[in-house]
Amino acid sequence: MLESSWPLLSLLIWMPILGGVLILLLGDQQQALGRLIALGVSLATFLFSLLLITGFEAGTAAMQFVELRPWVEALGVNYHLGVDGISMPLVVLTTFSTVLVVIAGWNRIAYRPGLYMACFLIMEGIVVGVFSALDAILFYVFWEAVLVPMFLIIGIWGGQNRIYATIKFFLYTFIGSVLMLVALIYLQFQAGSFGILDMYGLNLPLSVQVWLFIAFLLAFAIKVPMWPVHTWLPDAHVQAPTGGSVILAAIMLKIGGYGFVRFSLPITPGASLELDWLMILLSLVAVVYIGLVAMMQEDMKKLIAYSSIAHMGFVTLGFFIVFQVVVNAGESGALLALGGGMVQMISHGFISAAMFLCVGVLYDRMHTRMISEYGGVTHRMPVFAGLFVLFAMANAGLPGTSGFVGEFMVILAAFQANFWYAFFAGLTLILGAAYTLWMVKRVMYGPVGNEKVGALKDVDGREKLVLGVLAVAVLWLGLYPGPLIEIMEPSLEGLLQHVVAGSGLN
Amino acid sequence: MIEQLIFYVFALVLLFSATMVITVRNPVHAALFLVLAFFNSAVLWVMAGAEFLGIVLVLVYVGAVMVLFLFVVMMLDLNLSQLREGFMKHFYIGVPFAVVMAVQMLLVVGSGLFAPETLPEARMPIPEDVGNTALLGSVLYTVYVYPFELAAVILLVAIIAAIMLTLRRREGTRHQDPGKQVRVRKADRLRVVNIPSARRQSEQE
Amino acid sequence: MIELSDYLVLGAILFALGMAGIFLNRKNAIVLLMSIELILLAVNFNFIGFSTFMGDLAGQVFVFFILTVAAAESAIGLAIMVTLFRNRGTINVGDLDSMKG
Amino acid sequence: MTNEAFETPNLLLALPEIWLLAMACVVLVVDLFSNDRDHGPAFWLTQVTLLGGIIITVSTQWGVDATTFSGTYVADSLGALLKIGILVLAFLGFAYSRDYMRDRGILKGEYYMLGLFAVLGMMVTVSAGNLLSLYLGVELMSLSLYALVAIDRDSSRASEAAMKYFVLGALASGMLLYGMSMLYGVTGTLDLGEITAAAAELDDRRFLFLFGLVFMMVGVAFKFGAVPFHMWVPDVYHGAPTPVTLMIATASKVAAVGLFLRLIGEGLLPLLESWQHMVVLLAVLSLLIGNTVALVQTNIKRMLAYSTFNHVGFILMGFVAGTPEGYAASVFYALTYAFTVAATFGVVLLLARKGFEADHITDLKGLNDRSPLFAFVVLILMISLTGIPGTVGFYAKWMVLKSVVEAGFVWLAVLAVIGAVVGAFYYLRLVRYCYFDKAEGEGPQPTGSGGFQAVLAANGLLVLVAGIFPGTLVAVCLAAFL
Amino acid sequence: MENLLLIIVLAPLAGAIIAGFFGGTIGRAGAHWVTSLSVALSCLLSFHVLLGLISGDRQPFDGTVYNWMVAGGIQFQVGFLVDRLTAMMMVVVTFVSLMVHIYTIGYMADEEHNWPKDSLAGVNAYQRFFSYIALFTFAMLMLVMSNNFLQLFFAWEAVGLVSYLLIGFWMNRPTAVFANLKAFLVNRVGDFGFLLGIGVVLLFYGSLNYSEVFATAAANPDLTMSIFGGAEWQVATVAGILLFIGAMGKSAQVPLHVWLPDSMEGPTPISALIHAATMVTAGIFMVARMSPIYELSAVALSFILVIGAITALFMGLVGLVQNDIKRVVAYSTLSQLGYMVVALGVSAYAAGVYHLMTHAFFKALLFLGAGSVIIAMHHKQDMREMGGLKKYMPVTYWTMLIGTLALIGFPAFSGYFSKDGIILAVAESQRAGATFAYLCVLAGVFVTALYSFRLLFLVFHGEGRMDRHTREHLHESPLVVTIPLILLAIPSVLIGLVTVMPMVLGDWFGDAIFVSQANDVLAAVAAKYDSAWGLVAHGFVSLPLYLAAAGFLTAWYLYVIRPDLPDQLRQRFALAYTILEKKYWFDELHLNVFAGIGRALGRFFWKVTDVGLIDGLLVNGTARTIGRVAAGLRRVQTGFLFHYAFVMIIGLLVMLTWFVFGAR
Repeated sequence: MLESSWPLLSLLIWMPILGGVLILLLGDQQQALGRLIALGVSLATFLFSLLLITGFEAGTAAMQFVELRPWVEALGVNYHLGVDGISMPLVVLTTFSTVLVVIAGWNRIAYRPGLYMACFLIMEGIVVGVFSALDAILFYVFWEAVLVPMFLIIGIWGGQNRIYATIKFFLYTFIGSVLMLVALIYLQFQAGSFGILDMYGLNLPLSVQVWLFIAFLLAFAIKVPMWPVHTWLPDAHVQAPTGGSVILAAIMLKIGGYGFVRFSLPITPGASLELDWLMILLSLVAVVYIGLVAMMQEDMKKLIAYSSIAHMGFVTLGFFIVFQVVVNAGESGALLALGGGMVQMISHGFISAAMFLCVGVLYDRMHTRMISEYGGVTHRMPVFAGLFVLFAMANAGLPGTSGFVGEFMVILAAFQANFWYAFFAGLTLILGAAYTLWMVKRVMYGPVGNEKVGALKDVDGREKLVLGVLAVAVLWLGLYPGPLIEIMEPSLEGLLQHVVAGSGLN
Repeated sequence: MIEQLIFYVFALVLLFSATMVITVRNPVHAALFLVLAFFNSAVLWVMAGAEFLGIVLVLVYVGAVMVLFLFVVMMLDLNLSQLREGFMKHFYIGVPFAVVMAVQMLLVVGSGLFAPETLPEARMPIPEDVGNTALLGSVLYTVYVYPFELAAVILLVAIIAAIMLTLRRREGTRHQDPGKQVRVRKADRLRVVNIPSARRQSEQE
Repeated sequence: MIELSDYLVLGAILFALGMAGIFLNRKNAIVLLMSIELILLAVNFNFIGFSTFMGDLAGQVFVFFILTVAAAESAIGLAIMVTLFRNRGTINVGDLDSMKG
Repeated sequence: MTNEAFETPNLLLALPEIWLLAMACVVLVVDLFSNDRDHGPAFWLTQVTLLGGIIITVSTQWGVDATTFSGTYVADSLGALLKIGILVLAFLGFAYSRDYMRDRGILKGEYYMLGLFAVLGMMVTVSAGNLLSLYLGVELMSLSLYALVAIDRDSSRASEAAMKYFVLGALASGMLLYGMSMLYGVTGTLDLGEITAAAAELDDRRFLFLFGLVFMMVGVAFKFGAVPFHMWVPDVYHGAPTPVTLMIATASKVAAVGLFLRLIGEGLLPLLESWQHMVVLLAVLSLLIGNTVALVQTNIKRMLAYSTFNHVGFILMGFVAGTPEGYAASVFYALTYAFTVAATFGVVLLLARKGFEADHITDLKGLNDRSPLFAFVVLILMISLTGIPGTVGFYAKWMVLKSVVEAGFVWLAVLAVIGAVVGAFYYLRLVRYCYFDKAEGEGPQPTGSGGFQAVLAANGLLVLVAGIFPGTLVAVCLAAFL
Repeated sequence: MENLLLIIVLAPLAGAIIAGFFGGTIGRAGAHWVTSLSVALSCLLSFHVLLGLISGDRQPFDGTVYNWMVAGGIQFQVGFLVDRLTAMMMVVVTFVSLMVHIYTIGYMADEEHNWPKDSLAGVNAYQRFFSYIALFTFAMLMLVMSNNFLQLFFAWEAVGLVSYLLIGFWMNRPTAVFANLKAFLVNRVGDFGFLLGIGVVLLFYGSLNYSEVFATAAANPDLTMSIFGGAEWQVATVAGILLFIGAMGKSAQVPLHVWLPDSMEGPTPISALIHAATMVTAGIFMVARMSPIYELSAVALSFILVIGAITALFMGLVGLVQNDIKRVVAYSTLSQLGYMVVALGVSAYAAGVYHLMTHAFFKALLFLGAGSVIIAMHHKQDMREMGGLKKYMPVTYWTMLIGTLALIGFPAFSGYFSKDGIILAVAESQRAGATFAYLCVLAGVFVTALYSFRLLFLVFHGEGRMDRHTREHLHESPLVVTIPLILLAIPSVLIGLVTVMPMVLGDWFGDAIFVSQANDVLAAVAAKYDSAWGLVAHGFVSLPLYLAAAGFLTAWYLYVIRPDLPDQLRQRFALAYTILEKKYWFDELHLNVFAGIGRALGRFFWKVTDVGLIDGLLVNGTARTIGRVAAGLRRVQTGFLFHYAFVMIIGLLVMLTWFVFGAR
């Protein structure tokens, strides 16, 4: 493990949290100052997180920027941080998204903007904590703590039905994670330590592994979310304010996916092998079933929310076909699957964020998300329409955009597991295009739908900036994914070897 | 043998009066049955060698506590006619439980498991030659001085609580405050007022 | 010869009677207090029985304290009953249901 | 004579109780001669007594393991820890209550005296080395509390609550006593240390012992408010004046932990197998009933009453393992829970004013607009009670779960965490009203003196601070058992 | 070579970017100049490359220019494979594109009228259009120049994207935005198969690079895989059919052809460039490029053959009843694409590709001619309102006549060589389905002549049926429109004569196209004819010419001599007419059956499964149940003291019974 000379990860965690607290202390009187602090802190955090990339030593699976000091000594809990190629990009994605959310919410939030910004900053710190915690309890602390700011964000700034949505969101995710807590405690009991890496070394009997796997599965599957525990997501997304939706889709869902690679696969490889059929099945259901459901949505946010579920299906599919791929085609194909899943997570972070921001732009102007209330928006907002179509295309997985890379990798890898996996996963080509572009057609194209649409104003500089940055990100990842994969691959390789060895496949 | 007979007689009366306590309609009667129960108990305790406790039971319980009970019953002026209605209705549901309860307890305590030879050895043996009262007195101020003090505190609490709950200083009722009376000064009571001539005043009116 | 179990059986029956008094009584709260006295009396029988048959003094000491506490308890119980009566004009147990659910 | 072995008691060891008793008498006298309508001297003396009690306890009993008064009094770290908790909680209770009591015309000297005596009773309980002192401590505590519940003499609800509390409490102590008598009969001693030794050797008499144990368990469970011996809790919480509810909900729970540990947890540890399943049963029932019924409550005090069962379930779960870690978890849980709940009642007291209890959950509506600080405090308290990390409530739950899992009761842990999820629903409802809803009209404003508000805010924020740095408290709790 | 190729590719991209992002700054002229010049540059360099390859100065190039990523040990790259096949495609693409660029300047001159008054999307639409077609040129070049499947797929989708954008260019028209969505989705169905095909290739041949794949495929011709349980399929068959499904989408083969007629909603230059000359032929090109794989599988080729034959005949028939001038041409395109596919199906890849090339010229010509007519008719497209335009628009008429002759395969015109080559090759083929295909392509010749001349006669001959206003403003189109027509007419006539021998009957393509010995029908044809003129001579004695003549005569009779007859025929053959008018109900099949099932499933999953079952029953149901239980349990708390005591005692009893007596 590579120790860091100074606590960069701690900085990334605590700087935004303290910034958020500072804004809270300022109160409602100092709104302008609060916003500036929020921007400054989030920007600084993002810039510092770039040091992760520059300082990252590619080509090793080891944890980097490690910090280790005792925390609750009496119980053997350590403040243990570190990132590898799997978590580092997610950390950067988090800091990146937060900057965008802060800018996107700049003057859009009328009610208590300070609290709003503070919630996001605190959440940023917590999420970075989730991705960089190497102690199971520390991980769990961050994992659960995420719920609180999100709960407030949806509940305070959400739509009409926000209370139902936010409580549903909270309870849904909470029920999954409490079982994980029991699993973690059990693991600690077995491993004698809360170190996640120490838990990798356990060789538990299969029946125990299956139970642990199910406990983890519930936690992660709800976060991802996988069918059939996905129903919180559309509600939460629809009710959440734009920033909330962005963070929810761009980051929160990733926590679930991350959990699978950090916990389920390496700690319970045997059970993963045993139950991979289930995971694959659920993933494919997500792609096909959810894709069909998405197509029929009348609410733009709901549509995008469902499409998020469908896209996250590729993540889980990529993670859990590895066993069959290894059997059929060796480890290189499995790396393609894992890498595809990871790339899909990053890419989805960009695309869903962009899509939700786009809907937010429209909602800010029209105060409705119903597709039927729109039509011909492009005539009034051509720049916006261009960006929207770009993101829609990315959402539909068009090559050259980031949406394509992960899906392509996973589908190719799925082939090596089973023709039919690839077949059903490939249906996303049709379904993804159908639900996204049908919406584009109804919202953007055609004659101007009504007078309200006729009075629309095109995106202003702030919105242009946010969407433009995301457009660059989407295209950058679509055209130049090589470096990202280079960063991830050694860690994934290490993971894969561990998982394959642990599952008793070889 | 005689001893046993006496025991059973008193025990039966005790049980009878206890039953009556919980079944009679009139609370005054209930209290009186309770007094009877205490008397019988006292006899049984004396028979068991706990003379002091037996006497205390009579003196303290019957003499003080039960009188208090009766006092309250009388004071509260209860309407007897409404009592005991619907007793039988619940009786059939409640009694079986009580019986099962009693049977289970009897199965344990009456099973002979408590044969004298199985009893543990006394840690604080009762010598034959010292009176019961003296014995208790000697331990109360030595070994059990701490509980004894606590019992005193409990009684203090009972006093405070009872007074606090029942003593009423109603608004508007007059009572003397000796402290005030003592502290009073001339200036508090006597005010010299310069009154103009009464006659002129009356003329004005 | 009087056996230990005689005392214990007596105690058990008294105890059961006391408890029955509490949950069978639907009308008069003062009988509840008397039932409690019965329960404590039952316990006292146990202690005295054990004390006598073990030849151990501690049981008797315990009874002494139980008597003390019971007296204090009665005082407070009756005081509460008086306040209750003052507030409601009744000590009917069946009327004590202003808080439920 | 039997007093040959008698040694002069080491009064210094029992100094906390002696201090408290002496000061209670001082308060009694001072209040008698004071003309202050607000009973200021009594209040300040009481708080000084409690704070002094903390200092004395720490300095005389932490790290000590000794008995005095012929073994009827035990001075050890566990007792010290629980006593400190009780004293702190009582301090908070008195600190939060002045305005409330004054508004209702029940700010009397007796309130402080009875409160102090109740605290004394709790302290005696947790320091008891003998069945007798244990019983007397419990009774001292209970009798004081019965009276305190009825302190609002003109409130019909309060006297009803007191009546219920009293009758059921007396029934429970009757059962406790019956159990103790059986224990005495089986072991032949009242000394808890000797009982432990004797319990290790029980073989054929185990059955009798079990018989007594059930009765004792009922008595103890009643003090906890564990299901099915919980029926008094909602009504008493609801009917009693809120400061008294606070006292019952917090300090007395800590005392109950002491009662359990002294009597069963430590006293009967050799018979762990016999009582383990009883505790499991109580815990399971408490979790189930508490979490479900709390869902449909609309009165904050009643809701907290039902939610107490949930937490009692957790505390009991810590006992299940019978290990020092498990006990430490329970103690930690009880202390942190009580600390959190104290602040919750504090918020209710803060919002209450003359003729208005502020104990309906909708009274919290829009609190965030009126007082962001206290809305935030409510948020922290609720997520702590829910068991979300970042607050101290999480570590409490986690430690308990850890001990339960290690004892092999994984299913119990799963049940408990699912209960926690249900619990989240009703706790979050309060957060929801604070943050997501707008008040109808003005809504109750935070009232109360600056000192009250400061202590309350500190109380709430400490829940968060302890949630981020729980190490010391955890270590202290563990140290109390080692 | 590499830099040269990069310039060819990137020049249009640069033009597209400049015109697209800075359109407002550089203005309309700037936009069409920069894009046209960039495409012209590409075109010139493409010619240079082609000539270099022909002359032997250059060797075929196969190399990587950019490493997209390496994942799981698999190289994902961008690279170029430029051999004669590619070079020919590059020339066709860039040449037609250049013509279209020039033509567009005239066609779109007054395109503001197509936008609603205050539409901001209409601002700079002209520049955007140029940006799009330049971007298309880039994408199409990437497609034909690719040396690997990844880039092929990239470009494949990219041309689809541009097609989508251009069909919906007039986004205020509901029909246009319907058509572009339809086009994209139908293409996506094809792409789905295509992607699966790539997956099969990667799995079994271990690479995405053409040369490596072909080498592996050739080395392991008999690899099999199982899809449905036990049955073993030849990998080449599976891969071939899957890839061809992609081609079916892009090249609009039955049943994935439905988007192409609708795509005529786009501006006419687009119809010429994308939906006639280049993009739709990508499928043909792809199959030809993959010939080493297809040659391994007779099954796949038969499949292709049958699909192509059906498309060739039946789509032509639909063309007979269309009244929209562009739609007639569009159905003609479908039919001709069918011919190309038939050629592929009989392993006459060279003939297919050759027809692709000639078709690109004459069909672009026809479309642009139709566009010219449309300009003159003030954007009216219904042929029933035209007639007698010959005298007003001579250049358009004559060039369109040339195009029509080429299309029907009049001897010595370019179309004659390519189409006749295909018919001859089919006649030679022994492949399963070849007989059926032969009948189809023969019948197709008659149909082609019929609808082609129907169009010509309806539009240019006879009485003018337009309104007065239109008639008064009729005039020939400007030079920017007619020059491309003329420039396209030249190759439409001549290119066949010049190139047929080497390209179809010779070995001009060399290694670019692989035909196994047994399948080489073109070699059999070549054995019979030794020169282009020999072929022409043969034409006069063979069936197709007479069929075409019959078609011409029929059209002449029906639309010039007896214009009243078609209506009578229509009534007499109502059933047949309805079938053709409804286009065999393919649209209904797609819209109502496939899309309908999808929508119904989606709604079912949403409303019933998600909202009803999961949310209603499980999630909220659990909450409701707990709530009910709570309400029930709450009633236990009666408020009565004796009940409380009773519960306690029951608790005590239970514990006694369980733990004391139960434990005994």
